[in-house]
Amino acid sequence: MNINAMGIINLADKNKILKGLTVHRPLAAVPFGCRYRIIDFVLSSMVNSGIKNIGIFVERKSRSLIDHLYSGKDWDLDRKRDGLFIFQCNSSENGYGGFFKYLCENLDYLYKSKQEYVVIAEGNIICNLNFAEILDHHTKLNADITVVYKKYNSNVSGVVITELSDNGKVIDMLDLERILEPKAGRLFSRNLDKKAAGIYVISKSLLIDLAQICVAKGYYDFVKDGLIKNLSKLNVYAYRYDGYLVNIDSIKNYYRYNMDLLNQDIWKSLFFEPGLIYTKIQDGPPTKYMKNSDVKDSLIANACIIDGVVENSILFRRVKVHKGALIKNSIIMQKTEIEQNAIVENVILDKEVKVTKGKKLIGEKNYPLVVGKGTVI
Amino acid sequence: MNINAMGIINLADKNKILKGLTVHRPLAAVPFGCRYRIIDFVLSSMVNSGIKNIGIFVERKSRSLIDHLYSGKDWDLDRKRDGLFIFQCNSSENGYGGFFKYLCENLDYLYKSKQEYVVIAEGNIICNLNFAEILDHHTKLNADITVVYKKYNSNVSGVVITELSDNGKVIDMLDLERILEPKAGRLFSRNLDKKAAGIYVISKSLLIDLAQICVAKGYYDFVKDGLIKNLSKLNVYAYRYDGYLVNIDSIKNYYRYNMDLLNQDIWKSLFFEPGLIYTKIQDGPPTKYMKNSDVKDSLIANACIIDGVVENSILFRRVKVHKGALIKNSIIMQKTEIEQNAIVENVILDKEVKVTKGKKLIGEKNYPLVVGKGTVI
Amino acid sequence: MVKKECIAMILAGGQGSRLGILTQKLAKPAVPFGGKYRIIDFVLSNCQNSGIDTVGVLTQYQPLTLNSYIGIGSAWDLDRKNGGVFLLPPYVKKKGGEWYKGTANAIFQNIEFIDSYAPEYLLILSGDHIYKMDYSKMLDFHKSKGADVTIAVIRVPWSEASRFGILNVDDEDRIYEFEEKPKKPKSNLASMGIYVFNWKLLKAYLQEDEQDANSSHDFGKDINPKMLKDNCKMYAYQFEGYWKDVGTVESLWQANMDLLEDAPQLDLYDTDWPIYSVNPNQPPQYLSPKAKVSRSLISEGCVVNGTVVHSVIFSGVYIGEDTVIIDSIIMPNARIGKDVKINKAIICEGVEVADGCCITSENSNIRCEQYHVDETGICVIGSNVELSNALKECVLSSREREFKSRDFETLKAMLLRLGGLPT
Amino acid sequence: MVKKECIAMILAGGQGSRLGILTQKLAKPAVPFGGKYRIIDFVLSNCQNSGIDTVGVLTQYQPLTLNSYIGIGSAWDLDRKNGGVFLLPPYVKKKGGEWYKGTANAIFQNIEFIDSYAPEYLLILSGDHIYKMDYSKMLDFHKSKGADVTIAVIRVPWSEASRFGILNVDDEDRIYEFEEKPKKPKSNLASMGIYVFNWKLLKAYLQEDEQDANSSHDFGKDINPKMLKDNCKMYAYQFEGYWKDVGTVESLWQANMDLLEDAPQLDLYDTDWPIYSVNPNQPPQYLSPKAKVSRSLISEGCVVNGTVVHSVIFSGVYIGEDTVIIDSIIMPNARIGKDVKINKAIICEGVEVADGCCITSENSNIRCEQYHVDETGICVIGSNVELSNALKECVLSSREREFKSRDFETLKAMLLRLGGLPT
Repeated sequence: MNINAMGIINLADKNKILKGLTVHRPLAAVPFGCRYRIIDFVLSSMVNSGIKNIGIFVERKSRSLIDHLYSGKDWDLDRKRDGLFIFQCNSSENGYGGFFKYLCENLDYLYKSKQEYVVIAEGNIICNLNFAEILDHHTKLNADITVVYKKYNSNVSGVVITELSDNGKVIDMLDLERILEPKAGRLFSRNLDKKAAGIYVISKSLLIDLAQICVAKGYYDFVKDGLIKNLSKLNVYAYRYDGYLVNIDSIKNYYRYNMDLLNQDIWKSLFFEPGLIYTKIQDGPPTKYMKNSDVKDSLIANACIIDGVVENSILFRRVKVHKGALIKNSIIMQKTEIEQNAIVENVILDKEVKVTKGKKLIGEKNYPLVVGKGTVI
Repeated sequence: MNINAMGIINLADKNKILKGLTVHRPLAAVPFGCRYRIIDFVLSSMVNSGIKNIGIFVERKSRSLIDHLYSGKDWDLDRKRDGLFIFQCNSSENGYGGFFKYLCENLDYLYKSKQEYVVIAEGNIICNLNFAEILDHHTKLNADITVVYKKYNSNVSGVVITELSDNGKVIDMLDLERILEPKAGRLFSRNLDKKAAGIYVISKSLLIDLAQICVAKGYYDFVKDGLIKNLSKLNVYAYRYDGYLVNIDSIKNYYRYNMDLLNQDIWKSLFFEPGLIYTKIQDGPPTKYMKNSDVKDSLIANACIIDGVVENSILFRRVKVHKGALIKNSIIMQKTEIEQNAIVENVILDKEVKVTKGKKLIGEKNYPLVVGKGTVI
Repeated sequence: MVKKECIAMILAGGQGSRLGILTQKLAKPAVPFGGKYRIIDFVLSNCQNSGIDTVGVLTQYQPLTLNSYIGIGSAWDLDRKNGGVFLLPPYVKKKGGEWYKGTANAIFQNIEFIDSYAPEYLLILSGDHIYKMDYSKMLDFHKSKGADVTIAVIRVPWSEASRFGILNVDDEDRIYEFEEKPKKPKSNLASMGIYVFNWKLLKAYLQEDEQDANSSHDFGKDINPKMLKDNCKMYAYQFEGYWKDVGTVESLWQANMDLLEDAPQLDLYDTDWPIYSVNPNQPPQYLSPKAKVSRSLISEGCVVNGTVVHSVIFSGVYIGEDTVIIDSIIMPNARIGKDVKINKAIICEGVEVADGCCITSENSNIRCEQYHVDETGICVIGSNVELSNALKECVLSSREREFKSRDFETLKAMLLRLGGLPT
Repeated sequence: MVKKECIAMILAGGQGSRLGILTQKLAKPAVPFGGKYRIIDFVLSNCQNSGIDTVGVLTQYQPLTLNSYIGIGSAWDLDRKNGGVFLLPPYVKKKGGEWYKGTANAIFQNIEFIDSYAPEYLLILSGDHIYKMDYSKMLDFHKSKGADVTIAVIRVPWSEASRFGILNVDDEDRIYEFEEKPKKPKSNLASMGIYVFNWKLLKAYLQEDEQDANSSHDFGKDINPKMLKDNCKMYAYQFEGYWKDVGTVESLWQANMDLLEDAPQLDLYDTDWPIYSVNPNQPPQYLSPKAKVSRSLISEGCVVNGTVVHSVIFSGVYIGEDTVIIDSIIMPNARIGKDVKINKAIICEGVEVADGCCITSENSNIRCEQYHVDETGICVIGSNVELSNALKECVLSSREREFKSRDFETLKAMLLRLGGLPT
């Protein structure tokens, strides 16, 4: 179970904003799926793949993330050798910053790590995959960089592979996000269906080279500056992953991917195969279903007390649903309380929200209502 | 062993600079006494006094401090309730910052803590004392704030109590550091022999009040703004402590207080009474004394290999002293190596320094030579 | 080691034979309880919440699960630098090994361990009671009375008093008489099996008792009566609140059912006195579009496709479609197939019940080592059994066939009686 | 549980009676070694460094120190979520309890534990050997040979071969004969008591052996010979490096002294194969202006005012002025007064030696239960004794008085012979 790679989770380049949910926390620390935070999925995947040395590079607002990860114990990463390392980075005073800069500021860490390869993952990925297979693929092909991608049935946004040779070599890639709306023009008539998953394998020595050269030129971004600009010079190979893997970059898809978990097949493959997803351990009793509870098609965390009706929803820990209350198509985070006869539908309620007696909150499925932490309605 | 106080270690206001030693680390994380860092002494004192909830407020450069403290496990502070909390604070963009500001940014922490009193300590104190006794003194006198001080035989610098009523009430205090050299004038003919130790007891509610009022007025310093300016309005009492207690604020006294440990009485009282001093656990074999070793009047950590002469010195972990080498009146930090026939005298060598064969480094006792981390001479 | 004022010793070595197949491979304190816990969680959490940080656990019978469950006590925040949890099995000394012969002998064999903390007081606890109790208050009582021994007692209904060990006390709560299951009880103060002893005194009695060939080396039968005879100052400390000795299948079942009340006496949701336990790493529970659940506790990792009424479901349980579970306890990782009926049963860890099985108390023709019906009609199915289709035949008695053939209306009426489904 | 390819079982239950008073209150694997360690640190560190993360420790004799020392294995980084260290004392089952009758029986009684990890291979280790070994290489060898059993062997000097269990092998390293302490050894490959078994096969043999009333239930005496007879594929894996069975006072003393070489075979300072141990919390060691130390290991918390030559001093030891310690081992927290002479002795934990005592092998008139001189002249003083002034009288034999009266020059000459002081 030892593999010759360390993991780096890069929370610097793509700190996407999810409206109210990211005011107090980095995206990677946003709660997801009843009892997890987004970062748990990539972190657990790495641990289950045998990666024992993981560095996390994060910019500001990192307190809730650090509280969550603590000593790494819950991921079995509290180790005497290797383990979990969190690097809190700041852009320089004149605003320059980015992954490569932070890497160069912490080269010590890379040099001291004994593993030969680095698996780089972004912090917005929901998946449960075996990085060891990707590493095998990388070393067998003798690749400089391996890019993991997913094939879709239609065009997608984000970073896409636009040209792939028959033997799987990446000839060209584009970052479609850099083009503003409307996304029209000849470019968009091409095949833009191979979306980069935000997971890369590279040798440690090449990573250091790229980082130093880029920083010396004033560039900081791994994908744009390190990868895309060097496609012609390097052997970059693609690895196609067909399992469940999504990237969260908007409230809309955050809502949708949470709801995906209500599909029993996705629930099973995401939480059990190939390994378990770990998260910060929290004590709490089982969930209590009272006399009037009627819960259907929902995922419920422990320590809830439910005496109302819940349908097609995601309830985090210690949610209270009183008699006569109705929750439908919603995501209800920790310690939120829905009082008697209150109704919420198509909403995302952050932690410790209270919807008082008889109140109604109704959003749209494709535009769920978001209510910030601690709000009383 | 439960006491009704939480601890706060304030590393924000007095981040004194010790030349090369504080380039990479806050003062509290500077190595001290063979195997400790400065903060270990106050932290262990708090733990041994029964304080189970400790918050540390630190500004920037905190990585080595966080690595050192980790989960608090080595101080028995990895707890489900209470435990160790580290707050990394930044001054605002226009440079305003300070303890009260950071406190106000984290009032949540104070509110959630169940203890009624707060023991505030600065991060540059070397001591082993029982805070429970000071808390008793505080509550018995029904004081608003208790100031711990030491009585000296002559005038001192720093914050001093200048007027004390017969019943121990503090009438006036001055911060002598705000006066530049030369420290002359009528003021200095007064009795300036009662130096504040940097330890204060205050009720949590008063601390919150003071912090909020000060911040709302644009003041941030606990001693200057919260304490000294309010002496007439508050019941401030003094607590005289006669045990070993020193404040490190210069290279000169850093050197001197290290050498103090060679006094067996100080060694005993500082490391054993009333409790043990904890530090981050590091694995390592015993120290090996080789055939030619001649070590006298020195404190030696584990995992050293010594084949040379060591006198009146402090050796940290994994120091190597080769045959024919001479170390005298010096502080040698972790993993430093003194090669054959090299001579060092009156120096402070930071971590991982190498003094190569036959080289000589000689400082003055009252002006010890400081060599930065990783230097090869 | 650092001296401690009071340390606790938990008696967790008993076989718990009255729990039958529930304790076949498991010490009684390790039996799952309340949808998420094991029985010993309650006494360990009480220690932590009472500020007692040094705890010895005396194990003897099938300790493997208990050992790996307790570990160094992290789950209860008892992994402390000075003190913590210590597992104390019997061991071989210079003169050979000896199993624990009785509760008092178990403590006797660990005198050295206790002495290493030089405690003033020793708290003796049972590993198989369900309750929340602040031992620090009992200790305060002990000190304020200047007692040699304090025994915790609880008032039981007069009608039941003759089933307990009864203590007769004077106006000052001083004990003047013990009566074991008296026919005509003089008081209704029953001993809870929780003792505070002055350690030095107890040690002397233990050493004396060890020499006595006629002694059964038991606190209740030997040590305490001897002390009373010697006129030691023995006091009764009255506890108020929920307390249950879950030594029988019926009491274990009942204590689980007690949690399903609207406002149970034992509140698991009170964050001021949390009951800690080792947290399994399981995804959230999933209730499918066909699930119906009411008056139940359900834990993480469960998948519910059927109907669950007035039951306690532990983590990782799968419940198939059209299955109905009533008045039952389903322990971790059991897998209940489709169209199964379970009524008033305890299904142990990892049992697999095939589609269509029917498990109720009325089955008398079952021939299976791992199946047992107690006198109150609770069915117990032992751990890691597969109730396959073959077995299912024998599980179905004639009455059950009848039950199975009842139409949906009958079932609905039955469910409504039990608290009603919101249909 | 997660399936493991290979798990290790450490035999740590033996009394170690040849260590006499050293193991009076302590299992042999818990005996202090090398200035900072306990013997079991080596095998546990080897497991960690070899990537074996699931380890059972079979305890039976005086396990308290061992239990609290090992805890959940944090010190060796073996506190893992899947796997880790498990303490396995004998216990009471449904049919009653049984102590471990032999090495094979100890494994037999834990078949269930082992099966819960469904390992392909089982590694059997001793808890009382001092060595560094990469078990993963032995496992690779086992797999590459397609062996049923692999036994680790070490070449011993021919002259000593008749003191060991000798394995005779063919050109392919396949074992064709065992000889226990042969008078005329055919080879000098001695068994190290380290075995890799294919678990399924071993299990069958253990179950068979358990039925055999004539068996002593021992790997070396019963299981392995039986397997050889049955023509199992048994191979010898040759280990090169330092290895010492510290089963006697003399070998324990010698293994400590071996560490004092300029370049010892067993390098404790190699950070690629660290030997982990529980770190005591002690301040740095203090050498006073009068201290003279050479060719010695000294640990944290010591205060040295006297002369220490060619000795191993554990943590927390105090050594008074004018005291001379030569060729000795002083275990944790011993307190050696002023003007004491100690030569070729092992002083156990917490012993207090009063001023002026003299401890050497030449004392024959000592009457003290806690004092013992072995056949090679090593004095051992048992734990927590106070060698008071009264005792000191009896410690001083006539020859010792002589030694004591020798003038400084004689002493200096003696010290110089032993490696020289830099005076």
